[in-house]
Order: sequence, then C-alpha cells, then structure tokens
Amino acid sequence: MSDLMRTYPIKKIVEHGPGVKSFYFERMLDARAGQFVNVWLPGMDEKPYSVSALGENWLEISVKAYGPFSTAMMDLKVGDRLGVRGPFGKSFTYHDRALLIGGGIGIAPLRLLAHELSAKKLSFVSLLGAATKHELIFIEDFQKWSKNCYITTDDGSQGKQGLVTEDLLSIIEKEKIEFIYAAGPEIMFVKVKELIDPLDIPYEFCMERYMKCGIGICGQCVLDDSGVRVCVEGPVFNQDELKEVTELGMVHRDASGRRVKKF
Amino acid sequence: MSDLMRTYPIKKIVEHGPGVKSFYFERMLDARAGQFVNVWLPGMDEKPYSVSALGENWLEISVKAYGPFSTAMMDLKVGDRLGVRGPFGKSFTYHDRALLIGGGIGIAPLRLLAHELSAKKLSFVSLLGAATKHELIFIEDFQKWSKNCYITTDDGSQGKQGLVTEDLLSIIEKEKIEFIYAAGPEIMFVKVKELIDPLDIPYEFCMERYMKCGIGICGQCVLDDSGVRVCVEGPVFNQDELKEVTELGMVHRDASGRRVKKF
Amino acid sequence: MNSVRFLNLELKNPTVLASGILGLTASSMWRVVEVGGAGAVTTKSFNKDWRSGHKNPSILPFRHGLLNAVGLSNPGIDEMVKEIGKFKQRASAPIFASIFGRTIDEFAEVTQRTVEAEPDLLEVNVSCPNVHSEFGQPFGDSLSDTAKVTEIVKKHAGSIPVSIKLGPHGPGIARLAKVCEENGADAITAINTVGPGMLIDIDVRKPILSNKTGGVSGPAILPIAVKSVYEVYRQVKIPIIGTGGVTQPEDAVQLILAGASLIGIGTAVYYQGIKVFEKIARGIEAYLQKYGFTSLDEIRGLAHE
Amino acid sequence: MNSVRFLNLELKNPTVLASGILGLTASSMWRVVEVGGAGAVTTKSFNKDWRSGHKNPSILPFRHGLLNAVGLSNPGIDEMVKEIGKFKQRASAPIFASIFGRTIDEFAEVTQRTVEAEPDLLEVNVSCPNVHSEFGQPFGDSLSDTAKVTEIVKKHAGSIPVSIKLGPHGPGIARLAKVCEENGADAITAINTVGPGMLIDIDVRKPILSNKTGGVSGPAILPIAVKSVYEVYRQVKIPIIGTGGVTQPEDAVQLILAGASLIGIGTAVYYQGIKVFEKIARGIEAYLQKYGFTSLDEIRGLAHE
Ligand SMILES: Cc1cc2nc3c(=O)[nH]c(=O)nc-3n(C[C@H](O)[C@H](O)[C@H](O)COP(=O)(O)OP(=O)(O)OC[C@H]3O[C@@H](n4cnc5c(N)ncnc54)[C@H](O)[C@@H]3O)c2cc1C
Ligand SMILES: Cc1cc2nc3c(=O)[nH]c(=O)nc-3n(C[C@H](O)[C@H](O)[C@H](O)COP(=O)(O)OP(=O)(O)OC[C@H]3O[C@@H](n4cnc5c(N)ncnc54)[C@H](O)[C@@H]3O)c2cc1C
Ligand SMILES: Cc1cc2nc3c(=O)[nH]c(=O)nc-3n(C[C@H](O)[C@H](O)[C@H](O)COP(=O)(O)O)c2cc1C
Ligand SMILES: Cc1cc2nc3c(=O)[nH]c(=O)nc-3n(C[C@H](O)[C@H](O)[C@H](O)COP(=O)(O)O)c2cc1C
Ligand code: FES
Ligand code: FES
Repeated sequence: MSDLMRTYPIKKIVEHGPGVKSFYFERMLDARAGQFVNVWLPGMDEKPYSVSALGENWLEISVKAYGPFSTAMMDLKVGDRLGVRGPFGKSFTYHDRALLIGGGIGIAPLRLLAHELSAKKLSFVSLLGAATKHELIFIEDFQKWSKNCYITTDDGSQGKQGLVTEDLLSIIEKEKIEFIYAAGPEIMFVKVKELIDPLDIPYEFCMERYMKCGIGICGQCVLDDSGVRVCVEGPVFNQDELKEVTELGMVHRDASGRRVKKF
Repeated sequence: MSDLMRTYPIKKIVEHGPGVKSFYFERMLDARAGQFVNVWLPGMDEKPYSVSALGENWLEISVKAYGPFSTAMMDLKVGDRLGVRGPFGKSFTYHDRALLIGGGIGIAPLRLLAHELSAKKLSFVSLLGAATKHELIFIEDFQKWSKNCYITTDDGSQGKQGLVTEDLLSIIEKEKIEFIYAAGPEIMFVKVKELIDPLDIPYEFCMERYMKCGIGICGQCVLDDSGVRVCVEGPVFNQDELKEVTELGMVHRDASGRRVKKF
Repeated sequence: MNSVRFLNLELKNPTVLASGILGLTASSMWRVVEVGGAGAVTTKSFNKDWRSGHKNPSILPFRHGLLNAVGLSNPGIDEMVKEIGKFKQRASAPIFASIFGRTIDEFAEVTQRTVEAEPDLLEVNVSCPNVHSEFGQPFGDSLSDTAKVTEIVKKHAGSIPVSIKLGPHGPGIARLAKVCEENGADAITAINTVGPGMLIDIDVRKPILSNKTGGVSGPAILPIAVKSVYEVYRQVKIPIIGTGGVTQPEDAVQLILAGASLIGIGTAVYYQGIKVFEKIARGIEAYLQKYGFTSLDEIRGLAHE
Repeated sequence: MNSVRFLNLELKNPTVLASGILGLTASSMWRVVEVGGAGAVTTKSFNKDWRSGHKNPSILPFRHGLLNAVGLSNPGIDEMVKEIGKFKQRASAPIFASIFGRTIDEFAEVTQRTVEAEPDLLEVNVSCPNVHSEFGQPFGDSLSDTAKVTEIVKKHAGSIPVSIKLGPHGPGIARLAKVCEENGADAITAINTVGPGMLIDIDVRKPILSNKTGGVSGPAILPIAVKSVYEVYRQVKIPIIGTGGVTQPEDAVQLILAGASLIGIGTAVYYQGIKVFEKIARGIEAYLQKYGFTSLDEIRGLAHE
C-alpha cells in the first residue's frame, strides 16, 4: 500500500547549485524512470516529483526552487521528515541508440533513465540544456554513461550557448538516433516535436500537469482531447498518445481546474 | 474471509427420523471435526451447528428439532438458501485407541471425527446413546468405522436400554481405551466426567453455549471461571481446560447473558 | 438488457460517474464513457466563481477507502458550462451537472446559467462536508435549508430534472429526502462522503490533510450507503442514485435491492481502474440472468419485502 | 513506563476493553486483563432489567469492520453488579461500568445501584444506534437530553467518576462533549459505532442483521474516531477515552496525538485476538522510546500544535 501516506526523514541533501537540491530518503521504492512520488511538506502542500535516482533501499528526488513550495524545500535540513507516497504513473520504455533531451530540472527523471539504460547496456546520447550552469545537474553521470553528452546553456556559462533544439537535427543524424526521450519545459518539447515529427523517429516525453490526487480520480491532470490522466496513463507518453493531445504547449490547468495559457 | 455472510442453497436433505435431518451444502469448507458453522435462516435467526460431514466441495450439518429455530429448519426444502459462515472454533485432536461417546444430536460432530480417525487409520470404539432409535444418526457409519459400536436408547428401541454411562467403565477396560471424546448433553458429560476422572484417561469434550457472534467478541459464550470462549478456545476442551470450568453442568447463559440453571 | 430508463433519460447501463471524480473536463468524462463504460457522468460540483480548493494533501488513501477534502475546487460556471456543451457534442451518454452555492441566491444563479448548457440532470450538492470553516454547516444539515435550496433550484431548472445529493448525517437522510420530494425534487442522490474523518501522521504528529478533516469514501462506507438508500426508498417515491463504496457488482446489487435506480461510482476508479463501470454493469447483468430477471425494475427495492 | 494515571486511577497501560466486547462476566473480563493484557475493562452496557437484545445475526463481519446490532442485550443490573464485585475481587485492573437507561429516571436508578458495586468509573452510554425502533432517537442525539442524563448520573454517582460515551453523529460531538463537561462529566468516551449501516444478502435479497441496521466498528471507522477525539480535545478539558477502529499501535498513537488519554479497543479482538491489548500497549511504548518521550502525557494532543 505505497499510496498510503508515510513520512521519512531526509538522510542527505546535495546542493547542485543555487536553488537546486537533491534529497535522499531511505525507503524501498519499486519504481522505474519516469515515475514520480508525491512529496508532502507537512503544514505546506504536497507536490509530485520525479525519482531521479534509486537504490535498493533508497530514493532521491531533485528539486529546483521555483514557487513557494519548492523554495520552502530549499530550507529543509537533514532529519526533517517529508511524506513520500508512490511510485505513481508509467515509466519510460527501453530503447537502444536513444537520445535523451533534458531541459532544466527535467533532467531529473532522465538521470534515472540514463542509469537504467546504461545498466541494460543500451547506448544513448545526451543533450542537456538549462538556463545556467548551476541548473545542469548530474552532468558527470550523463557524461559517464552517455556515448556523447552535448550541453547548452542560455547564458553560455557551460557548454554551447543557446537552446537544446538548435543542434538537435544534426545530432540525430550524426549519432544515428533511433529513439528520443525528452523531459523539461513543455515549450521545449513543442519545439522538439516540431523538429522530429517529420523524421518519424519514435519518442517518449515526460509531461507535467497540476496534480491533486496522483491516483487517477480527481481529474485535475487530464489532457484534452484524449482524456488521459498524466498521473496514471502518464507522465510518460509516446508519439501516438500525444497525437490526441491538443493542449500541448497551449494550455494547462491550475488548482481550480481553470485553463491557464502561460507555460 | 469465511466469516463473511454468504447464503448457499440446500442441495440435499436427509431425514434420519422424525425431527432429525441433515442438510448438505455445496461449499468448500476448510474445517475439522469439532468445528462449527453459523447457520442463518433468513428472517428467523442464526445458530451454531457442528459440521457432521465434509467433502472437498461440500459440507453437511445435522439438526434435531428442539425449539423454534431447529423446528423451522425441518420445513426447509432443497433449494432454500441458508447462510453458512465459518468454520469457527477449535477441532478435536487425533488419538489412537479412543472411545467416542455421543449423546443424541451430539453424535453429529463425532460423525466427522470418526471419519477423520478412520482415514488416519486410528482405532476407536463408539458408544452412542439417544432417547430413541430415530435420534441415533449415522449409526451405519459408526458401525463401519469403529472397532466396536455400543448403542443405548432410553426407551430400548435400539441397542441396550439405558444411558451411555452405564457400561462406560467396563467398555473402557475391555477395549483398553486410552483417549475419550464426548459430545452430547452437558448432563451426560458431567456423569462421564465423574466416572473417568479417577482413571486419569485424557479426554476432549465438545461443549455448547448460547452464541451471538461466533468470532470471540460478544462474550456470550464465555465459561466461568477460566473466562475462555466456547466459540474460539472451544467448543472442544480437554481435561485440563475443563478443570478451570466451574459452571459445567450447573449453569449456562441465555440470550440476555443471564445465568440459567436448567440444562 | 442492461439499458435503463431513469426519469426521462435512457442510459446504456445503470452506472454513473459520481461527482468529484474525473468530472472536470469534457475530455475526461468522455473517456469515462468511451473507455470506462459508464452509463452516465456527473461533473465535479461547481459554483459561480472558480475556487482553488484546499491545498494538498487533499485526497488520501487509507486502508479501507479514501479521505478527501478537495474543498470544492472548480473552474467556475463559465468553464464548466463550456465543458458540458463539449461533452454533449462528443459523447452520447447523459451528463449530470453537479452544482452548489454558498447562498440560496447563488444556487439560483448557478441553476439559471447551468440550465443554458442543457445538462440531462441537475445534481444539487447540499452535503459536502469539507468546507465547514468557510461555509458553515452544509445546507443539507438542516431540513429547512434543504427545502429552500430544492425549491429555488426547481424554480429555475425548467424542464431539467433535479436530484438533491444528501449525506448520511444531519437530521436523518430519510426526513431530508422527504422534504426534497415535497419541494419538487425529481430524484435523490445518496450518499455523499461519510464522517468527516481525520488521519494523523504519527511521525510528524500532524493531521495529514491540509484541511485536517476529510470525507470518507470507498469500501468502508458501503454499509452506510446501503442503509441510507434503504431508508430513503421507504420514505419517497422519486428514484434514487445510490452512491457510496461500490467497488464490485455485488455492492451495486445491494444498493439496487435497497432501492437505487442508478449506481454512482467514484472511489472504485482508484481501486479498479477506469473500466470499473463496465465491469460492474456486466456483473449486474450476470446477476439478473442468474436469477432469470429481465430488468432492473424487477429487483429494485426487493430487500424491503 | 507505560503505566498511566487517569483521573484518580492507575492503569498498567492505556488500553481499555471497550464496552460490548467480552464484558458480560467477571471471568471474561478477568481473562482480558490476565491473558490479554488490558489496562482496564469496561462492562457490556446494562440497564435495570435483563434484555435478550436482537436475534441473530446480530454481529456481522464485512471486509472493513463489523456491523453490529446486538440490541443492548444484558442480564440486568442485579447480575451485572455481582459480576463487577467478582471482578474486583479477582483482578487488579480498574473496571468501568457501562450503563444505560430508557428514561432519565432509569439512568438515575441504574446509577444508584451500580455505585454500590464500586466500579472505578461509570461510563454512560447515550449513543447506542441500534435500539431506535424501541427507544426512539438516542439521548446522545440531543444536547439537552445529554445534559440531563449527565446531570442526573453525576448527582447519584457520588465519588465515582463519570464518562459520557458519545457517538460521532447528532448535533456534533464537540458540542455534546462541552455540554457533558458543563454538567459535571469527568471524562468523555469517544466514539460509539458509526452509521448505522446495512448489508443485504443479494441471493436471499434481505438485510442480513435481524435488526436490519447495525453500527459500524473496526478499521473502517478509525478516521472518524481520530477526528472525533481531535474535536472533543479542542473543546473540553476533561480527559478522553479514545475508541474506534484501533487495531495497531499506530492507530492508538494517532488517537493519543489527537488528544486521547486512554485507548478503547473492541473490534480488534476479532482481528488480532485477545492479546491485542498487550500488543498495542507495547507498540505505544516502543513509539515513545523511539522518539525519546518518557510518558504519554508528553505526546497527548501534539497533533494540535
Ligand atoms: C510528474 C511530475 C514530475 C515532476 N518532477 C519534478 C522534479 O523532478 N523536480 C522539480 O523541481 N519539479 C518537478 N515537478 C514540478 C513540481 O511538482 C512543482 O510543480 C514545482 O516544484 C513548482 O512548485 P512550486 O509550488 O514551488 O511553484 P508554483 O509557483 O506553485 O508552481 C509553479 C508551477 O508548477 C506547477 N504546479 C504547482 N503545483 C503543482 C502540483 N500540485 N502538481 C503539478 N504541478 C504543479 C504549476 O503549473 C505552476 O505553474 C514535477 C511535476 C510533475 C507533474
Ligand atoms: C458449538 C455448537 C454446536 C452445535 N451443534 C449442533 C448440531 O450439530 N446439531 C444441533 O441440532 N444442534 C447443535 N447445536 C445447538 C443449536 O445451535 C441450537 O441451540 C439448537 O438447534 C436449538 O435451537 P432452537 O432455537 O431450535 O431451540 P431453543 O429452544 O431456542 O434453544 C434450545 C437451547 O439451545 C440453546 N441455544 C439457543 N440459541 C442458541 C444460540 N444462538 N447459540 C447456542 N446455543 C443456543 C439454548 O441453550 C437453549 O436452551 C450446537 C450448538 C453449539 C453451541
Ligand atoms: C476526491 C473526491 C471528490 C469528491 N467531490 C465531490 C463533489 O465535488 N461533489 C459531490 O457531490 N460529491 C463529491 N464527492 C463524493 C462522491 O461523489 C461520492 O458521493 C462519494 O465519494 C461516495 O461514493 P464512492 O465511495 O463511490 O466514492 C467526492 C468524492 C471524492 C472521493
Ligand atoms: C459487538 C459490539 C457490541 C457493542 N456493544 C456496546 C455496548 O453495549 N455499549 C457501548 O457503549 N458500546 C458498545 N459497542 C461499541 C464499542 O464499545 C466501541 O465504541 C465501538 O465498537 C468502536 O470501537 P472498535 O472499533 O474498537 O470496536 C459495541 C461494539 C460492538 C462491535
Ligand atoms: S492528479 Fe488526480 S487524476 Fe491525476
Ligand atoms: S459467541 Fe460471541 S464470544 Fe463466543
């Protein structure tokens, strides 16, 4: 009954850079890359976070300070207890000759995926982007496990200055990519999608939507028009599933369920 | 969850004699001799009955018309549905060179015990008594399975006229009995106990008390002074357990919990 | 043979998506019909303006059901009316609009505007237990408030039938149902969540739900739903949408024998997945066949005999 | 370290056998203490004359708890007073006498006569949901009736402390508790069973309990018990015997964090056997040790902070 609420003390905190931290919990979690846990900060709120690393008896999530909740998480100390429920949702499937495209904190679920792929001896290339150097997390891991690791930052503080989409097509060609995984801001994925749809390369994308229940009943995370739930049928969707998603990059819903345009 | 209520159609009815019938149900029951089921006659009441026979996919109870409930059962037809919950309680343990003493409808649980003992190739002798011939149920089975089968009736209509206790000591001696099982009216057992206690032969007796829950919570079937519950720690008790029972043959309790003297 | 008539409506089977479950958008409810097999759907309860509801955790599984205090979050009537319209274009099953208001006037206004979207039924939620601190006691805790709400909604509902959704608490569900009937309600939905309850995390020593308390739904409440439907059936002639704790066909049959005409299903989506509607509809059909009944009408209320 | 003071009493641990469970005879309650490890016991509720209660089935397991409508069967005050006397001779744990009456006068009379047996506490059952047809609404459904019963029992109880046992329904348990406190109650027992509920056998198509409806107890009601204790604790200063759905030490800790001083345990005897008292007492102790607390007092009500 891993959906039941239980709190666990934080056993370790890693600061990747200003406002980006990973939290380690000692808890057995039967999860795979792409799946997420709901994290309860008592007295505050509960939100979904991707599992970024996993061992036999521990798990890790990686958080970027953004709004009030994630900012509050930056103040946590080792020993503080958080609720960790899950895993929820569907995971990535495994493919060889893959490209992992990560943007910002979206790198988190790809970190676990990269680990799983390398454990399965599947080859992959990474293409990681962020606003700035400090937000590029787990780069050493990606560099270790990937055949090649391309890096971009908006401000040029690490890797090439620019967006992950800029060299995307040439990388696909050069690396003979046969499958694409992407996780990051939805706007990034919309651009990626535009570029790769004509190539007919299959892909999987890890989506985010506002969530209340994580267990498929509140309807808060449902996508137009297919009516699938990001928390159950997602957060990982493939190109076929996404064909029926008309809201991609257009709207999402807030806590009330209202459509919001901005991403 | 065999404690949950479910109803089953009666598949067969055997009339042993006036006011004594057996009812067969098709239901898997993981029970052993001495255990009982709670039988619900919808719209009427629910009472405990010993399992008198058992197959892989069926069970049987045997009922003697006594008060309103058991009398109403005599009007049931094949196809009528009864609730059958259980099994409840503890069963007899197995011993060689045993004597089975049954009085009246108390023969019912001993019928299943006899079957189990013979299946285990344990030898036993039966001593069965009833008011009259018609109440002597399953005699052929006992005769088939027992080394010897002694029969008494109060009116002499079958077997020897008299009580089962009359020849008890001589039978024990003659048959070299090493263990005694008894089931029947409590008054019979009190007399049996008086006779066998000096012999130091171990025994087990199947008790009856008014029951509400059958699952050990209402307290209705609890015995003085040990405080054990007939529905959970019983209905089968051995000589040690009975040492602490001061109410044996003296009082039992009615539906309100009041002590009643008459047996 | 599982298709049922309910008031003036025809449903392909008697299962209805309960309010608050997957009822936020047309797409979501469409999928509950197409993939899940529901006979009808109910929207999330909505009122005039949008509400964010309570913070998370707002929906909490425990061993025997769920505790929820979503806090009536909803995008407000403007968006919900659009979603109802979209659903009607896209799906063939009836849609029930669940409405609420903080005042009698708001009930009137929300009814007027919802009617424009032509839902197949208006379900009036007077029994949400999770907004006490904000709204005070639910209207459904008072016979006279319930009467007033029923009257005003009926007044503005025009030809659209109205079902009042009651909880098991307050002055007694049978008396409440009677008052609804007397004031023109066309149906009763019974029941809303039970309790409310609370769960405390013993390690951080705080109530888990952000609202502290939340209504209990799911398997734990089935007996209370059965009893509520049984009592309402004895008291009123209007049909009942029996809701509460149904996860198996046998549970639905219990509610029908107690007197329900339709079966609301919510929390079971968590336990059984979205196809639970189809599973339960099939199971009810199998039950009817086993005993040689040819329609639900023949077994409705039989437990009263 | 698990021993607790409650009012003027000393218990070896905070677990109490709840009323209606194994509380009919001195022998039975003695065994619950000696073998089961309970810190105190409560008798089955009794009144003046004996009552057979409802016919069977009167206690019915379902997947998430029990449904019961025993109907307040009891052997009457004469026998119960004797049993209390016997228990006091034989056992060292405190015994709580649970009493009820059909009228205010009967409450007075039963109190007077029970006091002679010198139980350690009088628990006043104003909240049994299973005798409606006979008694009408429980006293505990009305603030004024609850006040009257509390007052009259206190008047005749002498130095014996009085706890009023409340249900989760009616006008709100916190308000009821307040009224009890104002009228002199020394403690509150919360909660009695929930609902009531009903279960129907779908094959014979009849309610299973002979009384048709019965109160829900066991795991299904834990959240409602936690919430009730939490609310009562906020409202009154007198201590609370928290009862309802406790089957694990963690459940008991939740009730204590919500504000309970003692933990009533009933249905868990079915799930866990008679030694459940000892198991839960040990588990509570382990919890205290884990977090370095030295007594229950240190954690009581902590969920309010
Ligand atoms: C499946 C999934 C996996 C995620 N994985 C990560 C991760 O690994 N690392 C990480 O830092 N963040 C992750 N997020 C986002 C995270 O849940 C928070 O939304 C984020 O931390 C910002 O929250 P905030 O309250 O600080 O900011 P806010 O200012 O409150 O919110 C910022 C934005 O986050 C979204 N958001 C807010 N609350 C929720 C909610 N309850 N559920 C979903 N989205 C919400 C809203 O779209 C909002 O516009 C994930 C989200 C989802 C759905
Ligand atoms: C463990 C156990 C096994 C039993 N096995 C059999 C059996 O195999 N065959 C059989 O015919 N009878 C058996 N009985 C007795 C049976 O349960 C009924 O008591 C009996 O059928 C008479 O019931 P009545 O209502 O017809 O008569 P009543 O006149 O109502 O009762 C006759 C006597 O039966 C006892 N009794 C009544 N109701 C109950 C009850 N709910 N629980 C226990 N005792 C009650 C009372 O002591 C009463 O004095 C068993 C009882 C127990 C406790
Ligand atoms: C998460 C959740 C949200 C709910 N929201 C609403 C609501 O907005 N309006 C309403 O009338 N009932 C609401 N309910 C109550 C359900 O419609 C239903 O009456 C109740 O849950 C019992 O049915 P179930 O056990 O099948 O879930 C909600 C229930 C849950 C679990
Ligand atoms: C079979 C049964 C009989 C009960 N009888 C009584 C009673 O006589 N008096 C009373 O105050 N409560 C009675 N109760 C209620 C319990 O004391 C307790 O308040 C309730 O069952 C919740 O606790 P639990 O979940 O631990 O059982 C009874 C409960 C059960 C299950
Ligand atoms: S978050 Fe509730 S359905 Fe997905
Ligand atoms: S019959 Fe209830 S305890 Fe035995």
